[in-house]
Amino acid sequence: MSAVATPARQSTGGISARTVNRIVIYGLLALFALFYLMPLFVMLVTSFKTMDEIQNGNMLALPQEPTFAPWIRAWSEVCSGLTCVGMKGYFWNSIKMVVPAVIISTLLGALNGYVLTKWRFRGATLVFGLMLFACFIPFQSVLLPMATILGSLGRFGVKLQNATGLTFGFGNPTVNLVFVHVVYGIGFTTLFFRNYYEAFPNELVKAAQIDGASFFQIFRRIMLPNSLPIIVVTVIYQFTNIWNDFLFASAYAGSGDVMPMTVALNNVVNTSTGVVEYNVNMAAAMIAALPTLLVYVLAGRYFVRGLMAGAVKG
Amino acid sequence: MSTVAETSITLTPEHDARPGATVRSRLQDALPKLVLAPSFAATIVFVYGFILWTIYLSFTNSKTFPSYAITGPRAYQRLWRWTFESDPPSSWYTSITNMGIFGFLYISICLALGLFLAILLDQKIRGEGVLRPIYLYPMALSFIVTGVAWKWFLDPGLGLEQTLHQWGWTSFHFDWIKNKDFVIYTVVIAGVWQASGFIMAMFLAGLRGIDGEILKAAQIDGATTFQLYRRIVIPLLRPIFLSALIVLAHLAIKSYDLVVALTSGGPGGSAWLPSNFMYEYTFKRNEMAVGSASAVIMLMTITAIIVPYLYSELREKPR
Amino acid sequence: MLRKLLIGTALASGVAFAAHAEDVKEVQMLHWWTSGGEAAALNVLKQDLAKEGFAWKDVPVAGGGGDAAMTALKAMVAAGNYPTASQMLGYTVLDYAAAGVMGDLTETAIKEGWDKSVPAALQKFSVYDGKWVAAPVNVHSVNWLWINKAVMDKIGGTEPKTFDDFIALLDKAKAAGVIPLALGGQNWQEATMFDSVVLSTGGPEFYKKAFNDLDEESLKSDTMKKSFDNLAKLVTYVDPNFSGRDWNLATAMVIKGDALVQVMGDWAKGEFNAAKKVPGTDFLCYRFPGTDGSVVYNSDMFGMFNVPEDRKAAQIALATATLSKSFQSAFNVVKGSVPARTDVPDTDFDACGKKGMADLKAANEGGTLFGSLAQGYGAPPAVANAYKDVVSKFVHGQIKTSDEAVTQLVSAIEDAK
Amino acid sequence: MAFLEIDGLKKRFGAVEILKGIDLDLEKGGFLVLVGPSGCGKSTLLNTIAGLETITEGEIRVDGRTINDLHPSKRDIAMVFQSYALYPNMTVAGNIAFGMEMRGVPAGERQKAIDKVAKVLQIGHLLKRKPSQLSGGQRQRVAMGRALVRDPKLFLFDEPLSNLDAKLRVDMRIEIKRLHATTGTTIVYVTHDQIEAMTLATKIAVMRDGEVQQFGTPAEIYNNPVNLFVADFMGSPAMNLIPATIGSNGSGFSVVMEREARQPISLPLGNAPAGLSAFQGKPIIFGVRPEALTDPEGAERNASNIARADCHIEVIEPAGSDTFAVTNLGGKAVVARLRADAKIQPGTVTPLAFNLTKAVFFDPATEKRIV
Repeated sequence: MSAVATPARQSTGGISARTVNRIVIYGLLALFALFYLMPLFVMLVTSFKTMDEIQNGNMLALPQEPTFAPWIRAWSEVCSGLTCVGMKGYFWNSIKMVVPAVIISTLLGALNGYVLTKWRFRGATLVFGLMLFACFIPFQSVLLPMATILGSLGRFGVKLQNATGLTFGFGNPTVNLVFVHVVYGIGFTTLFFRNYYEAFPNELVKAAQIDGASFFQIFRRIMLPNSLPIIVVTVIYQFTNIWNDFLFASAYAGSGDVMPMTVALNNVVNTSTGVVEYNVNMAAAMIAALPTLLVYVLAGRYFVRGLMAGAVKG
Repeated sequence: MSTVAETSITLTPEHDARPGATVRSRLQDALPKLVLAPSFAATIVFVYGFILWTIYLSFTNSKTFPSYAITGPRAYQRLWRWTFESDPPSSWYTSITNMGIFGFLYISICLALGLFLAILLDQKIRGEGVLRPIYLYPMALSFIVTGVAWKWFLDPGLGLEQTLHQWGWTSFHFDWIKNKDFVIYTVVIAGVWQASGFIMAMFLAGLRGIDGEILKAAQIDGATTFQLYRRIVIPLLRPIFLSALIVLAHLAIKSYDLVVALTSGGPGGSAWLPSNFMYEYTFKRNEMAVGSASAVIMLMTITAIIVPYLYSELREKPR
Repeated sequence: MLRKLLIGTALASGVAFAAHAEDVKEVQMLHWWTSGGEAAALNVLKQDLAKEGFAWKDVPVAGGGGDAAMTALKAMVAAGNYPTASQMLGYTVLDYAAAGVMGDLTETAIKEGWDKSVPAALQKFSVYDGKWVAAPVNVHSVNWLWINKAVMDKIGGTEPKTFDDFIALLDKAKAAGVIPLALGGQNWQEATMFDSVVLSTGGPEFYKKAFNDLDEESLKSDTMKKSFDNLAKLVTYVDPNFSGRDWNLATAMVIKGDALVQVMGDWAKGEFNAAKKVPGTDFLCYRFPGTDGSVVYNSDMFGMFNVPEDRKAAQIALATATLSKSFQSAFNVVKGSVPARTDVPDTDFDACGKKGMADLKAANEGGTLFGSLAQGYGAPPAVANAYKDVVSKFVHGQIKTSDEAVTQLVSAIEDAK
Repeated sequence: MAFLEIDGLKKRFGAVEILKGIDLDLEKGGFLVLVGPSGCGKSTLLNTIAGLETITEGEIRVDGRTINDLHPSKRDIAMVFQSYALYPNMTVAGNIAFGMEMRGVPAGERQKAIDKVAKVLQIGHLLKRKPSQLSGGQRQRVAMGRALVRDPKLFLFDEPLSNLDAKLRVDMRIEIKRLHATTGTTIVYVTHDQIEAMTLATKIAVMRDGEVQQFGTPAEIYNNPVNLFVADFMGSPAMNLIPATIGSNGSGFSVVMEREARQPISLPLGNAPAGLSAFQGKPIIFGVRPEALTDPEGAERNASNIARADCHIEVIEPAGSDTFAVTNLGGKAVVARLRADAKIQPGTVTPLAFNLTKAVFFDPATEKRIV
């Protein structure tokens, strides 16, 4: 722990200097907390206001007659396109896509990091460098070629279906999204795990080898159980990124039955015409953001710990 | 000790080299590479393959759809010409100058603010557990979620300016979002709001990882708090600066929805970033060749910045 | 968990395919009509189809006036998963038709008599290479003024007939302390207003030559310069916060009486309708001064894709229902636009709608029906967006004089052609 | 036939040769210590025996069986690591049993084996703890327990004591020695600490730059170093290596050492090695261990060849059991080991006794010993 001694500890001025110091520090921290909270605050108060109050009142004012109606509407009535079932219907769509994508990309990242640090081979660094640089590709420029490939996979799925009666997920929009997010997520997950495993003692792997553990046994019994901090970081990172993705989701899974939360929210919020129900929009936005918010708030403490454990090094 | 020898556990008899063992051991040797192969292959195809595809398209006459007849570097010639059209500014000129302003401010403010908050939060603060998620949560939200709130806040008729006017400070003016010369700074504000907490967490982790004895030694040497941070702590955080730089650079380059959600492109397109340019030309204006060329230039710029860093970082730790 | 999910989705899709053995009684529809009034209007079509036994698979992608939807469409087409139909605008239909991904509705069109009832100007976009590839849903007209009647009465204004009248009216409003002109400072809104200004300043012939034929002489003429000067005059009447404002917020300013007038397409009427305002008593609809007799239009179309045989029946049903007189009437009453065929009775329409229909008919017959450049019906998207760039930069001051604006317009359009 | 045989072992990483042809053998029940400065290849050599690193050339045989290409787990070895390498996520019992678990040993048998080892190493009360809850010494014991439970043909130790404090290190050294004595297992042990090497080994291999400099019993290595490096490396305080020349005094040779501001010392050599004759009048390195350079009263009584010379004492280091005196010969600080109660003051001139029976001579050019 660094815990740099507060200036007061060395100052000879005694209590008053220390107190002033603390007040300044807490004041600054509180000020920034306000800055960070502001948009959330606006969204929250707005979501509890009536439309009248929104149009005539102050953005920052607390609701005079708080109402839950916007939340109820957003949850169960609001329309995305012609389907008016509220946001609740899209939760499961998102979960169905996010959970496998996060699990697979994290697992692959862990395996890759394990190979790249504990089973180094000639060119391993180059392989890692190439995978890392891949994180920087702008997604807009892969949208179309990826669609082409997904399309061919889909047609392959139809052939499979004709032959075997099952598509094995080829051509399924949710599976497609999982695939895309895994492909463009492994760069980051590999980076996280590689940096973490870089500091992981080699001798443990050697000892396990002598103990007769196989490649996968070492991974499952030795590496994974000792990777909790970095798993937390990776899962949080992947979960938020994938949950919040709009570009791929709208392009590959735009139809109502598979549409993830963000696309639905966009359809609710981004109406090109018509009366804008800001309170409902805000409530819908809050609902869509709830899982990621929850993840950050609940796992925030482990997040910093995980970062400490190696994710931020080089 | 002989007691242990007596128990002499009978192990499964795997000592002898059975026929086929060499094949198996060869498979064992190849296993790590086999495990890595799918990820690597996917990266090669879906990233580098697509980059090649984009480069190819930038030399064609692709409009709405890809066309595969090479027609020369016309797209680059246009971009090159636009690079120097500053008055009135071409969209490309606006995009790249904005990238310069935004990239510089966004990265430097995030780093400075992140470090500053991390240092404050590291002073044995009561309520750290409450403050940390408050600083961190913006990273969890997409701008589809927060865009409207930000638009409101920055709008002089609805947001901060109006609020302060209502509270009696009528001379206050904050209309950057309406001003073609200042709108990019509002993008910086929102961008900093989103990412600085995350950077704070990275620095906080770094601070917590510093060996306390070094600090004690420095204090005994008579360093003031300021000197302590400037001369000891901050230099020790160097690897974190570099990681944070990578994270921020990648976020800055991908900042597309930020501009759209906040400003819809800004007055007269004055808030565009290169990613907006690329999207507009590829998908909206049906000038896929120009869009591809701009993507290639973006990638080349990233390469010029990131590759030297990757090279030095990955070379420093040979084994 | 994961395995279950994967198998689950695989099974689900398997089951879906199994049902596709014969004709698929389903239409897949990509659109960006997600807001209340539009969605309600589209729902009419959904129900019409449901009566005939066709299911409606909704693919709504809102945002950017169809930008996000068009991106999704491009991805779908690249993947080879054509939707049954997609909402599309003007030249985009032709682009997709040229790429060979559109279907052929000619048989239905002839049977239903579309070629006679749909205005020729619209057929330019719905027919490619002699084949019907799209079903027009409506005709919007952009050269309208939307005026708050209470404010108009208060300042004692009358319908402006010329551009100078309009300026005088705006001055009156300014003197009375209301915001004269409600404008949303987004490039398409500014350019949409400029469409009307050019038509008003240069007349129908000039508009056609400059903005539909892209005639360079006209584009760099003094008339065009004067048009920019007129635009500059109008911009002096907007409030300082106009930049970046959504169009419906500008409309709301007129509805609430904060502003006198908005220059906007007839989709603005949907906002007045939604606010329960009545034309003639609460608000007034006039043609943009000096443009009466001409109609600058845009039109929403349902582009029909080359779907597999087993989906063609559903597609034909969709197209037929779209252009049926009953749907055309019901839909456009809600949407604020006018029917895409000229033989629909105007009984259900309000005063503004009736005028719009009459104007369209007259303009169609008189050859004064022009595509809106701002709305993508005057020229392909590359040109249209270059045009919007120039207008917007002029409004926001990156381009400082009308001389410079004309030069920029010519070179930008030349560049984009 | 020896139990462990290493023939012509080479290891290359790309163009760099880490091990340059190692030949070693060890009898059953022997204790081989690989010693050398860091980077000499001793750990690599151990890793190749363990199978943790492949070899480029050569052969390793254990009990007559070539194990070159066997997986580490099939070589019937156990290894104790410098960092102990205890699996942090498992209990002590889990750590000890992991290898058996991997081999599919039934749970009941595993428990029996754990109990036995725990009893021997007195770690029974720790079995349920995690490694993070153990002290350094306890971890060391657990690491040994993990190795012992396998009852391997060959034990490998990779600097097992270097992470312990000085006192614990001595205790554990004795423990290992006792373990070796009671079980009679064959051990290969890597260390950079020459005291460990001397105290534990039955055979020592001194390594440098990927080559074995000398291979022999501790006594051989100590008394008859083959070259300057071995002489310098083994022993603490290190052997005095003094630049000198060989003179002749009619009846035999003498060794002449320059001194600052004084007459050179000339010591007559009674039983000079034969090779020395070629060096007459030429410079050599004269090697004498501190314990062979004492105060005349403390000198070995029955040594056949003792020479005296007056030396100027610069520094005195009383170390309790001995007193070390530093003088300057041939331009180098030379350490003499005196009795604890020797009455010598720094700055004085005192006669010192050189036990020339134990002296060795090196050729400065080849650094090899002159025999």
